[in-house]
Amino acid sequence: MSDANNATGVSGEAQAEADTPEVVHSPGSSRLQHFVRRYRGEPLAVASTVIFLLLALIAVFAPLLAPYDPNDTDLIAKFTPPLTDGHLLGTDDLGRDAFSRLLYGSRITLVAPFIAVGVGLVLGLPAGLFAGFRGGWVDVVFSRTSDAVMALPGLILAIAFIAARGPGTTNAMIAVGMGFAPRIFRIVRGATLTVRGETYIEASRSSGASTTRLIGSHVFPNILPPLIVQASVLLGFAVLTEAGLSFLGIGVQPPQASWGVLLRRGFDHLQRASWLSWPPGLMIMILTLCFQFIGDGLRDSLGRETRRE
Amino acid sequence: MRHSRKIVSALAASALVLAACSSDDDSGGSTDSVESASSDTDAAGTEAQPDDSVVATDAPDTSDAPDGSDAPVETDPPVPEVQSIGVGRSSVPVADDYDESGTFTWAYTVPVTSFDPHRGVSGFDQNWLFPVYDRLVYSSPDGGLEPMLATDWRIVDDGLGVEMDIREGVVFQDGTPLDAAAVKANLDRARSDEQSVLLPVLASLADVEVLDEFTVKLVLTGGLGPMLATLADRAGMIISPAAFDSPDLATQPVGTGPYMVEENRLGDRVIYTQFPDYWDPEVQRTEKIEFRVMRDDQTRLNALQANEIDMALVRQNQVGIAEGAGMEILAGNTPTFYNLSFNAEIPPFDDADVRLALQHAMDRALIAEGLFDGLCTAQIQHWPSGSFAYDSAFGSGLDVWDYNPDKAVELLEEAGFPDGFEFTVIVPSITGFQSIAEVLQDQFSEVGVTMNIRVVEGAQVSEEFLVAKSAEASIGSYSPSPDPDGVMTRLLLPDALGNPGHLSSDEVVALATEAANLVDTDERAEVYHELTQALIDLVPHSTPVCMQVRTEAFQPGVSGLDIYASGARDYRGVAVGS
Amino acid sequence: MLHYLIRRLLAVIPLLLIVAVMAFGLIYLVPGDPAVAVAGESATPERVEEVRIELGLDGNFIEQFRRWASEVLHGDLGTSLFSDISVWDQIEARLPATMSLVVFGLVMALIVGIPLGVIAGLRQGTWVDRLLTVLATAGIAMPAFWLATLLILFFAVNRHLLPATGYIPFSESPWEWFRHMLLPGLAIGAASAAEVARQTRSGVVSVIGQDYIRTSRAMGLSRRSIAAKHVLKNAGVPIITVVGLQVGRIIGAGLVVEQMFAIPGLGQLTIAAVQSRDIPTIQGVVLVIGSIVLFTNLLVDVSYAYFSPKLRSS
Amino acid sequence: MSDTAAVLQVKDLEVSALTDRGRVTIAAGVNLEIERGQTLALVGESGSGKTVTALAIMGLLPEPSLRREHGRIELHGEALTSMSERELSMLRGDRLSMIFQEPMTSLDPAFTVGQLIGEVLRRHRGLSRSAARAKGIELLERVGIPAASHRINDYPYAFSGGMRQRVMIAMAIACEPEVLIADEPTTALDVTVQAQILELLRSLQDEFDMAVLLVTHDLAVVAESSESVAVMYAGQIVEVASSDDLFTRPLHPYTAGLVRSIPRSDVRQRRLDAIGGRIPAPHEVAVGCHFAQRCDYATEQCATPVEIVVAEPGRRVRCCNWESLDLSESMK
Repeated sequence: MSDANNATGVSGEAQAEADTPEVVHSPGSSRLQHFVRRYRGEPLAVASTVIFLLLALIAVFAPLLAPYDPNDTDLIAKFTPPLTDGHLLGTDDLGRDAFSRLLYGSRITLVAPFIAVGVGLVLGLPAGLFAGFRGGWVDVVFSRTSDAVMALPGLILAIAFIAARGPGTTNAMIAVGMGFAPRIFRIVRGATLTVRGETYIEASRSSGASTTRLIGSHVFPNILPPLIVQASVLLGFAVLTEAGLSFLGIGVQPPQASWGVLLRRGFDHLQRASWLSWPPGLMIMILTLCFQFIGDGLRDSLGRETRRE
Repeated sequence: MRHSRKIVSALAASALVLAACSSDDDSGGSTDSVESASSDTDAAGTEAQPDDSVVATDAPDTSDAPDGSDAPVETDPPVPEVQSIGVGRSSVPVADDYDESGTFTWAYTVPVTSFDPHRGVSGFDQNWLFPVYDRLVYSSPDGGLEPMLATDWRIVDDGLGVEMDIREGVVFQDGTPLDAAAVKANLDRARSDEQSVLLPVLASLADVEVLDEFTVKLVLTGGLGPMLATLADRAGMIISPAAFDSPDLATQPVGTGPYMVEENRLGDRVIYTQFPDYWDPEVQRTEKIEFRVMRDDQTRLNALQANEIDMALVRQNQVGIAEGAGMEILAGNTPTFYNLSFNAEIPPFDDADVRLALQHAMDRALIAEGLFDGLCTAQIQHWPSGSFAYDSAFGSGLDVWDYNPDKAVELLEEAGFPDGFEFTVIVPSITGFQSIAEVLQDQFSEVGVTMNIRVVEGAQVSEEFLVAKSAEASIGSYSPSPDPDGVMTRLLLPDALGNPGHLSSDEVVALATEAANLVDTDERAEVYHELTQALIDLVPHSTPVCMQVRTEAFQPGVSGLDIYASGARDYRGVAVGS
Repeated sequence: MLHYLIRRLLAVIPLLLIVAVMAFGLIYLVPGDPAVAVAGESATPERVEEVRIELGLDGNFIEQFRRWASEVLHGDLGTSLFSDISVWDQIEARLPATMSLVVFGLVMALIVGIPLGVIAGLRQGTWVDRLLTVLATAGIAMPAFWLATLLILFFAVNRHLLPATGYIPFSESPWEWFRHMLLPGLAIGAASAAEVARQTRSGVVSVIGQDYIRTSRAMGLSRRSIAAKHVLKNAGVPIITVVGLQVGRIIGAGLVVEQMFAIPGLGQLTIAAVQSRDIPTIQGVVLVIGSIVLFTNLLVDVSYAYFSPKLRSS
Repeated sequence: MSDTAAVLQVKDLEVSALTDRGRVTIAAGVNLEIERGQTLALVGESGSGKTVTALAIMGLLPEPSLRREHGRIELHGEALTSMSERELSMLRGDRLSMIFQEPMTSLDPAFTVGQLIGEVLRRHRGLSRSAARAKGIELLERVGIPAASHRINDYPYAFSGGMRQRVMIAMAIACEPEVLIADEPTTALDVTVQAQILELLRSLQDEFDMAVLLVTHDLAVVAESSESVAVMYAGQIVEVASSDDLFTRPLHPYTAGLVRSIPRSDVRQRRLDAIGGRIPAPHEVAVGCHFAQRCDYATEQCATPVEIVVAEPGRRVRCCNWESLDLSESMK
């Protein structure tokens, strides 16, 4: 599923880099308060952050919160409807408590996207800095490779990788991460180019500042805002991709169960126990929406302060 | 990467050496590893038997090459009646007011990989091939072998030869006549062409002689029984020699069957239309037949409910819904069963008490009833109740190996495992098998045995459990031929491919050999009943959890249907309502 | 203009080359030595070498790739491991279905996404804008296969209004083709329409703030003509960019939706291939899909010239 | 105020702005009149409210950030302020036109110059495509663009700043408007081009007997091309006078300060005088005279609100002590 929704052009110079970050100069600390003040002004983003933290807590404390052992099968009591016999969300096709499985499922569904974005960062960030700073043929090679990788939809890339390496969450998420790398690469490269063009870089470089110090003190703070925005949007897409792979049965493999797997199992028995698919489906949407709104909130509060006359 | 045919079959074979226990299925999102009937490994002439594994219900059929031991010499073996299951019917006689110009639309889970019976690597191709190719011998629904292209056959040279009379006046779909020479050409191609996947199946066929225009003689090196059954399947399909070398034989078959391929849309559907000059017009009850590919279970159910298709395989949990939507159910026993197998060389499975303990820790009845809604018959005998080898006095055996966790714990203590032990089972990545694994995991934990589940895709199961022999245990399903000897030679005998630990007992081997060599069914039945008892004493490395039941749902107007004991999905003579 | 076209065309070639290298490289991702995996564990060393040559894995990576690439250029994508039918024939048979989905998805994105995006952009900050933005975000967040199921249950199974499964080629019956494509197109198109709406909105918002829009109003042009001509044409670049991106997204989503509607597209072929680890077919699919997306990107690049004349001459 | 000759009248205009401190008045009590064929310069430093006034006249205030609180704007007695947006849009570009400061961004890059001009002509004069094109060429020639018949098919990026300003002027005068508002038309141009543009405006004004409101912060521009001047400071008009009187006999201290700060070639001067302090932000504006805190002649009385009074026929000033001040000698 091709993904990020910023208007980065597709390829070539003509792209409308709508989100090329404007250089922010104000000193660190006050910028943080400034960011917090503006972020608090974004209702949707704040609500999403709260929900996300709640889900993270649920994932961590799932064993305590889950009323039943998620793997306890009870074939006689299978397909019990919600709110009966002490099963808040009923039981699945093997008689396991759907609510407990939903709580445990949150663990993979919350971790998987971070693996994907982590891989994306590990690949995209250094490459972006290197290409941005070094320029020349390095930039051309890296940029063209990133354009080529972006030509392949995320799910196709994941499937090709799984075909070779075999199914499983980690393989799936590594592949999805590889699909994210180009998007991260473009942001980092864009920011690095902008910063490199700034005069004060020339000044500090001439005064003997080492490249790493340059990157650390000047480049990094400036690529952080767009990077965080992009990362949160990509987290949303990773959740959907994981659900897609689980639907196809090649993502998370049992006995592990993610919300995607629960949604798939819900489908298999849709007409007999339709309530099974709603909770995981809704949770996937809510989590994806959280990441989207957090992304929007971050973009508005971190982004360039447009001065209106 | 130029692939020569040889490589294709080699790759297919090695990557997918599917002995008994591997599985393939086709349910949506499941592994769809496709077996090949050829195997390079020259283990005692065994061949990779396409397995009829199932996702919680009946999967595509089996009988790629039912190579059971030598079928009884007489031409008309006793008729093992197929027990009714209490759900739907096992056969639907032809209605008298069917629509002669109608189209029968059927949805299946896997596309056809090739219309060349000799080279198609998928064990499911025969369902697509049945309408186009007649076979020398016809395997009737009740498992008997009846004439088809071979009108009659006689055993000669005391069991090392078969003379067959070829039906006269039969014409191929390209107009060329069928004669003994064409039959010889086919059998020679099937057993000599390097890319043929039927080589091992026809290993015991030494030569084919044309006695006269419509008589051939098959010279064998042994195994007469299995040969006749083999000629009832892909090995017996006769292709028009003129089409042997045509490049599009894989997509445009030329056989003698009742229907011709009018259109083959890759991965979507095949549309067959009546072959006007067919020799048995009585079975051509529809103008056209359309086989469509629908991988996902839910999609097939949707198509049935939106009456876009006449018939399709349904899973156990869909039977109720299909009936609720006005569909009728065709259901019947099959020789296929779910099984939990161990490598008896890897401790602690070398200890009979441990194996017996696990038998008592397994609640077969709950699994059959709870997981499969009764559409799976819990039993411990390896042959279906319809088979003559089934000892009805012994019955399901659930009393012998009853669900008794306390006894299991006792046995474990005796065997030196007071607080149980831990092992890992490999399971194909198909929802049905994972459900069984998860239930067994729960049941074994009651007796202190921790079973870890490792999910791999289909081909990997046989690769690790049977070839590499690295896995301690595996869960899958096994579908032998209707003849009981098939189970022995390929699963239970020491050198069987499906027996990585070579677990057996002299008594079992002796009884199995004796039964294989006998001819009269009643006599063989006696020996198999003794063999069942011998197996109980042995506590074999692989025992059934329950015997699968095939369930298909069809629109009320459809008739002329049968459940084939061989597991084949042959819609010969199907009719649709107006 | 021609110069710009040629430059854009030449820019695609290296990309195609990289996609081809990635597709070819897949075989090396197979754990262990691919030749051994093919020849089988128990195969003799000679056997393994024989297989290595057959699979074209002898010699160094460059030679292998050159040989594979030359075969590809002659239209030979190799043969699927599990059927006698060549990979290209398999892919060619499935292209019409996938392309139909892409067409339907794009049309949805255009006729639903763009108007909603323009309206939200023009009425920025109003409740209309907020409603449409949340709707669009929800559209992106909803898994396509869930929407597909609800559509099937509602329209096909319970009401027989539209077919629940199947694909009818356009050549056979345009009307049936349309009826069969409607539900899957809707299921796949929703997310694309949402994506396009979001992007169009931000494009319109940024254009409306421009000085030349104020000049147009000062010259007394009507609101409608300003929106239709000046705003849309200048917002064209970001809009056409995101529309172009939808092709990849739709083919990706097709993997799941095709299975639910039993549509014989590239998605079905890919799933079958991944489950039987049929690497040649996967390589072929990756190459074809990559080329389709790159070709679409080229079209988008070229269309930039229409939207920004400055580009045309550069 | 005789309104017989007046083409455009602004009566008691007040405009407010939405800031993070809520709604704040950024211009109040603005009264202006422009007569046919005359140029009124509206002078003030940036932030004085002059551009806001111009936008208010055109009805182009971007809601909700800027809003006209009250006041009447009349074109030949017709009240623009009571017209619907549709009616106003029929009028803009036809009888009342405006040109802007930034030529580089004020022309739509995606359309040819011919299309841009053609659009105005087709909208207000219903000309056919070919007629509009012919008139377009004529207009381009009129505003001094060479090889007009070829350049009409060029896109804005192909024109220099000065040329683009000429195109904008061509669009504005296409329908021979009665009033032309020019918001700092030359600020973004270099000096030589500035003079040409001002000369062009002057000649167009004579040709169509147009009333021109010239918004600028540059007194040099005022001296050259306007008959009368209105000086704005912190949202208020502080002095209105003929341009000659303004430079010779400014009545308001702020005006005097402005005039003194013009570098004069004809007089040897020591150091340029600058007015101390800075312009108050809208919410910091005093109740009384807004200039009091920076005025050298401020008295207590200046703390009370001061109205603009007619000092002489055609001259107004908003300073309570204007009579007692003699600012002329400081002009020497």
